[in-house]
Amino acid sequence: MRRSPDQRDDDRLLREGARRFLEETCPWTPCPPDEAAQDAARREMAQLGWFGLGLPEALGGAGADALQALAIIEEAGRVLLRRSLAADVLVAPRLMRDVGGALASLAPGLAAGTVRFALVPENPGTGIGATRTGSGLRLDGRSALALDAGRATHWLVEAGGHSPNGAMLLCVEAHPAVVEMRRLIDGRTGAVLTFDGLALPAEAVLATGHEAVARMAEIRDCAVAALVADSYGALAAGLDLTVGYLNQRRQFGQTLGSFQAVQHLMADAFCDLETLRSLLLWTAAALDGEPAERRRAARTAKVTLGREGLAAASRLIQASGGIAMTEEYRVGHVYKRLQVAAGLHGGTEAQIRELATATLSPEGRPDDEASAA
Amino acid sequence: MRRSPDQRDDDRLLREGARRFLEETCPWTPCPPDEAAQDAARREMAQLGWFGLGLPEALGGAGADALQALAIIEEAGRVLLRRSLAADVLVAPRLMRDVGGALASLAPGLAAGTVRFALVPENPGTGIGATRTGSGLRLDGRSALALDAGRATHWLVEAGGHSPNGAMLLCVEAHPAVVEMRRLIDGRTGAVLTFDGLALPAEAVLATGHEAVARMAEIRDCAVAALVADSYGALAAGLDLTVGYLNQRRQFGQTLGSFQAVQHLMADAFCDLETLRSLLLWTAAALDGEPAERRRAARTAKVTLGREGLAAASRLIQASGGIAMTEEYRVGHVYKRLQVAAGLHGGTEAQIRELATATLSPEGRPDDEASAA
Amino acid sequence: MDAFFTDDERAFRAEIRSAIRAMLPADLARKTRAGIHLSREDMARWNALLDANGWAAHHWPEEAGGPGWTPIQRFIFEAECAAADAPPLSVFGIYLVGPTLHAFGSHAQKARYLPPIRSGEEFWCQGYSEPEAGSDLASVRTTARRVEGGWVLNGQKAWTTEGHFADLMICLARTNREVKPQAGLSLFIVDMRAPGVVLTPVITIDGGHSVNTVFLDDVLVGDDALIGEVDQGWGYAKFLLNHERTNNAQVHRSRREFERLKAFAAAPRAGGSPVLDDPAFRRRFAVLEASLSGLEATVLRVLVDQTEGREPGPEASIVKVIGSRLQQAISELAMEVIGEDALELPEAARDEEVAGWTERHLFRRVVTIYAGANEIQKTIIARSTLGLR
Amino acid sequence: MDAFFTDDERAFRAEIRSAIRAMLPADLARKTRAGIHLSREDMARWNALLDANGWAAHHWPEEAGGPGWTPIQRFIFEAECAAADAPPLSVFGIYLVGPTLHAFGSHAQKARYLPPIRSGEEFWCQGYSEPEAGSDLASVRTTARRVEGGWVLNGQKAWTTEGHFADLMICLARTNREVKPQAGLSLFIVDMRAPGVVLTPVITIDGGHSVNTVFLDDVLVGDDALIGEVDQGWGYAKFLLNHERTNNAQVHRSRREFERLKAFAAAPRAGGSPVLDDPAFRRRFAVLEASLSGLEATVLRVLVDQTEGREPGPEASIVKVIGSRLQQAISELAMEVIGEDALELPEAARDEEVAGWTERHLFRRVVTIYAGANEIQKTIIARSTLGLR
Repeated sequence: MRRSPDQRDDDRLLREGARRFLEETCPWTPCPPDEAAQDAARREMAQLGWFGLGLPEALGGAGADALQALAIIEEAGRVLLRRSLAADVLVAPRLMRDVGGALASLAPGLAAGTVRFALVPENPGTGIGATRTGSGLRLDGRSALALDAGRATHWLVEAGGHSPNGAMLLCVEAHPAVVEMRRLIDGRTGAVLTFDGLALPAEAVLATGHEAVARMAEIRDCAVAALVADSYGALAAGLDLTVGYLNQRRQFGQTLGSFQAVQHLMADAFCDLETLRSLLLWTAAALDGEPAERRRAARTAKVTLGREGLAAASRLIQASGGIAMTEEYRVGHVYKRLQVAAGLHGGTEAQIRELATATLSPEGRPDDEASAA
Repeated sequence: MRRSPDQRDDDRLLREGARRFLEETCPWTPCPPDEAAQDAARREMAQLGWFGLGLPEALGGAGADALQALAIIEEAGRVLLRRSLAADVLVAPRLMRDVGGALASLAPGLAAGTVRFALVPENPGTGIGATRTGSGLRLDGRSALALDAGRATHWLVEAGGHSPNGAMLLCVEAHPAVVEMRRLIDGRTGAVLTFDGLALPAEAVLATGHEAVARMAEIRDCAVAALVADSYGALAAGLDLTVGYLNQRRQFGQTLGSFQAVQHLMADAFCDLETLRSLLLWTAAALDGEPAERRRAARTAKVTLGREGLAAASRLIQASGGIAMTEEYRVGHVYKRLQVAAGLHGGTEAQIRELATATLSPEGRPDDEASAA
Repeated sequence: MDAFFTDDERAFRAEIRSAIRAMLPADLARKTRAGIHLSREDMARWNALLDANGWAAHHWPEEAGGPGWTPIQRFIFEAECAAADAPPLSVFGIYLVGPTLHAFGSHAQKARYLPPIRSGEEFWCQGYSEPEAGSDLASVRTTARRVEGGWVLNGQKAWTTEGHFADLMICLARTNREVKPQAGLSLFIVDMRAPGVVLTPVITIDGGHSVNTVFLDDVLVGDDALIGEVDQGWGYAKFLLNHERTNNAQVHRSRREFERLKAFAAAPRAGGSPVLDDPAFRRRFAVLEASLSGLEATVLRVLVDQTEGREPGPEASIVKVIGSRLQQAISELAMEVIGEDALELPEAARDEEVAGWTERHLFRRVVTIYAGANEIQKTIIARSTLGLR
Repeated sequence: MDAFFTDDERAFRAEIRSAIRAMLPADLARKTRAGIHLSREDMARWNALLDANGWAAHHWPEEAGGPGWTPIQRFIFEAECAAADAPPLSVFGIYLVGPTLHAFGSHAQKARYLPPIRSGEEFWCQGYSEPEAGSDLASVRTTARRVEGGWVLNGQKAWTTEGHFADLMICLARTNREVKPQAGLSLFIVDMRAPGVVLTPVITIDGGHSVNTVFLDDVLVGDDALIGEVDQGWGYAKFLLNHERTNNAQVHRSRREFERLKAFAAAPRAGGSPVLDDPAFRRRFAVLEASLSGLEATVLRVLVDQTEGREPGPEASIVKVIGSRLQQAISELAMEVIGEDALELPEAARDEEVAGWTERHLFRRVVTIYAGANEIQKTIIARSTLGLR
């Protein structure tokens, strides 16, 4: 486990390479590029090795850790890339490494870019149920919003309500008929999947019972880490843009950036933003550690994304003024990106509630915080 | 019912007279004046007619309404008067007007200043119980913190847990043996009363059952209105003082008041403060109206006192800097005054919880808010 | 806030309430709920219906065609309109241009322009802001050059809300460069169909079109297009700000939205219990309830002052700051209450109670920026109201 | 935050934890819990106990008598001290004067002054602030006039914490009026018992005495009292700010107080259920937990940078702002959790778990003011870190 993303030279090279590629090939534009262009960019990412990066060497990968995967996701956030990389860069390689089996056979396709995963979370209200049949399984129920599920070749589906009784983690080949597309406010595309007795082969099952519950928790924590990395990238690029604008735009005979009120607004945004990054690094380090700390880190980061992160995005708009209200300007899109991130994988109040449960029970905080008195 | 404290000339005269008297006779000093001086000032207040003001004309009073009583209390807040006037200026006259009976016989003493009341709220944890005996009643239990109870001649005691079963509102002659004095952080004095079978005559009972519950609610709302009036006065005087200081004190070659960050801090404090005053005026108007609106107004004002009011006091300290950290300077005392006010008669979270209950039930908000769609 | 109203005012409220509910077509109420940008047609329809009762120009003086209501009565009327989900009246014609023309316009201007504003036949937009003059209006660069029989205007106006369906613009332009910036401005009436007026839509963060950039390229207006005296435009433009200080608080819309959100949160969700069963959400609603009551009480204080014939006190300066923050807080809460459904573009098919919130929420970021950014308001409060220097 | 620690660091933590718990006298832990201002005697006792292990000057370089720990090890040590309710070390001697003398003092000064700081035999105070120079240190007016064999100091120092029990003061004084304000300052060592040093206590808002005003009236100090070069004092004074950027975050005290408060809130109350049964309080604790973790992670980021040999990144500038707000948020919550018992003066007899909170809470208003008010910090962040201009 590493605790900083700056320790090794190859980290820096990876990040700089990713930034250069993304800025050149996928620079931000107010309207999303067409599907063909996005597909082409994705093929180039495969050639750059992004999807093989996190695969273990035994599966032909580079064995990269979470910090490196999240660095790429953060860079994609900077250009507000309309495709989510979380499933293919972070989650699927981990699962292939740790679960293996039928899933691992998809590794070459993942690395080559022909296999594309989407994370399909269960909707806590409506639920997804998987039942064994003679030949395999049948799937019923309705998913929560799943980023890019309409473009994936494979879905990583949560089923069974997180209780070991009946919990299953599934890898399902994408099935266009069950997809309801959703255009999101930030220009990305999600989908809600409605399963009505979809028949699956037995090999679709990646884990059941307690293992499935544990894997699903891990996937969710990874998904949250990816949302935070993406959001931090989006905010950091938005902050840079805003500082440049404020130093150039004049009002009342001086630059906007010279007004103390604007300076303090930006200082507050910076405090929010760097706190988010600190929690991202904690979460990244915790992804390979104890599940309890991993969950706590991810929840904390998600709460901070929904509170301080969104507040920072609002502050960038406020400091910029009218221009940030227009669809043509990037900062409004940063705000919408954060708004979507805050709403996915459990809203802020739900995360706070879970954090309360995790930290306020008598044995809540582990020994490591020096709270044993 | 009047809806503004500025409508009538006599309101202005009353307020100006009170302010002049208080500033001359009871100006704020870092250390509370000795008891004798405070007693002497109180005798002068009686001569000015403050305690007879709210009594009905039939009891020899001036029939003033809540707005006038609260104006005096607000003015006392400006000089951070160490004695609470809520019981004698606002609550007792109302009760004498509406309940009459044995209590009304104390009216001349109240007006003359020889009878002094204190409000004794029940401690929701430990409770106070009144049980009938052959000759009268016996009182058991422990009160919440009661302002100036150690100096009063009579206590208005809540007993019976607010449920009509066994609820009683009592007027109890002060009994030094049951008093535990409490020095409060803001230089005022409170007491906790422990009743251990104290025998009372039957005439001590002012109300029982549903009427007692209703009266106690009314008393609490009046007490809250008084806390808000006092706090607003304290804050308003603190704001004036701070503006003067900021316009005079220089740092980095300019007055503190010319820094935009300081200006905005003060503008925020002013927004908080004026909102508190608006809610005070609503509560004042509502004190003579429907109980449901009265309760809602008082709770809202108390929540705002505990949140925006305390925030405003903190902002005054922050804007003033080090000087406001010293015991010699008034602004820190304003903060402590607000802290005490926020904690008395139900803390902020309790008030928020009650406000939620009052406004989030299906029939929560009455028709008047134009929400009938 | 019943305690603030007299018996007469309560009777007035009852009358207005039943009248509004009887007048308001259901489809207009539905459209008002569904989004923040209404079409001209919808706004005009409601305007005309109100005008039939003499209520469209409800805050104009009686001699200008207003109903002669007290400030408290106007408050009640606006509250009832909002509560019924009536479309908002156009801010520019009814609230801004009407009172300005009434106060400073010529007899001919009043006769020509006021009636079609009242009836909803003509719509106006406001040409104050420019790319380099947002909160800093004194730096307006659009020029009006004196020519035989009129003026020629050149320049660019920004953030022109409703410009794309307005018939006329009230336009601030520089008529004198020799004096200090505020002193050389004049107010003109510009026909939006005049040659040289070119309009470019600006799509805002919510994906909607309500705002425009307007280019004025050698636009000729007649002598009768000048409002009041030449070079006095700054004073006229400021007049409104002082006159309608409580309007920016948007207290009635906030109350209505809050009540709608509460009702939504109290209803059972697909496969789950109501949001309001969650104590954390209950607490947030209660805290917002307190803030909203604080704003309502503050606005009423200002209006009571006016009703009782006094100048509004210093609290009048804070309602824009507080009201705008509150509007944002309500829609932020709405986004969390609605959850993932709020993350979709408004075009997606949605439950009526969910429609409109996202669009409103995104557009709401503007309310702390426009009409003098809150930072500017705070500086004004600190300097003018508190006397900090 | 186990994930941030290596196995070696975890072993180090276990070792430190048991050592501290074995060393710390129970009465010192109790006094630390009971209030914010400790006596010199109590602080000295703990200082000496630590020094016996070589741990008192734990962040000094090894050659100055420090234990040679990495920044992460120091973090762990401080966390364990706070968690055990060990008295804080004197900020001035250990944290401020020691490193300053080590960096800029003469050999003789180091030999004379460093050992008694380490051992807790001599206490220092800081003579930087003045009545007219709080956050604006460059306006220091205290003068040091060159005389035969030394300097004569005149002036007035304000907010001198621990001055009433300090042996020595590190004093910023003006030695040159001919240059720009920052350039003409020098640092001196002043014996608090020297003739002309007069001290007046300042009672703070919490009713306690930890702060003083110090008058310097023709105080004569020797040549050897000057630290480093004449007129270079500004640079020396700034050195510490850059060197100990994470100290002001007070993250360990905040964590310890938060855990204590949580334990108190989880316990049954007289005649009632635990505060933590109330979902509103649970939510507030959870939100603070998130903020505190954010601060811890940020401090650790800075220390990891140092440990791995890099300059701390821009995040180092934010920990004072965030940490001070958090300290206040924790004690504000404490006041509500404790309720009416928190409104009494500390002298009143109280439950040990309740004692100290009110005093701490009131005194805590200072943390957003001292060590460069947060407004100043934000301006520095905006200008230096973000490059706004």
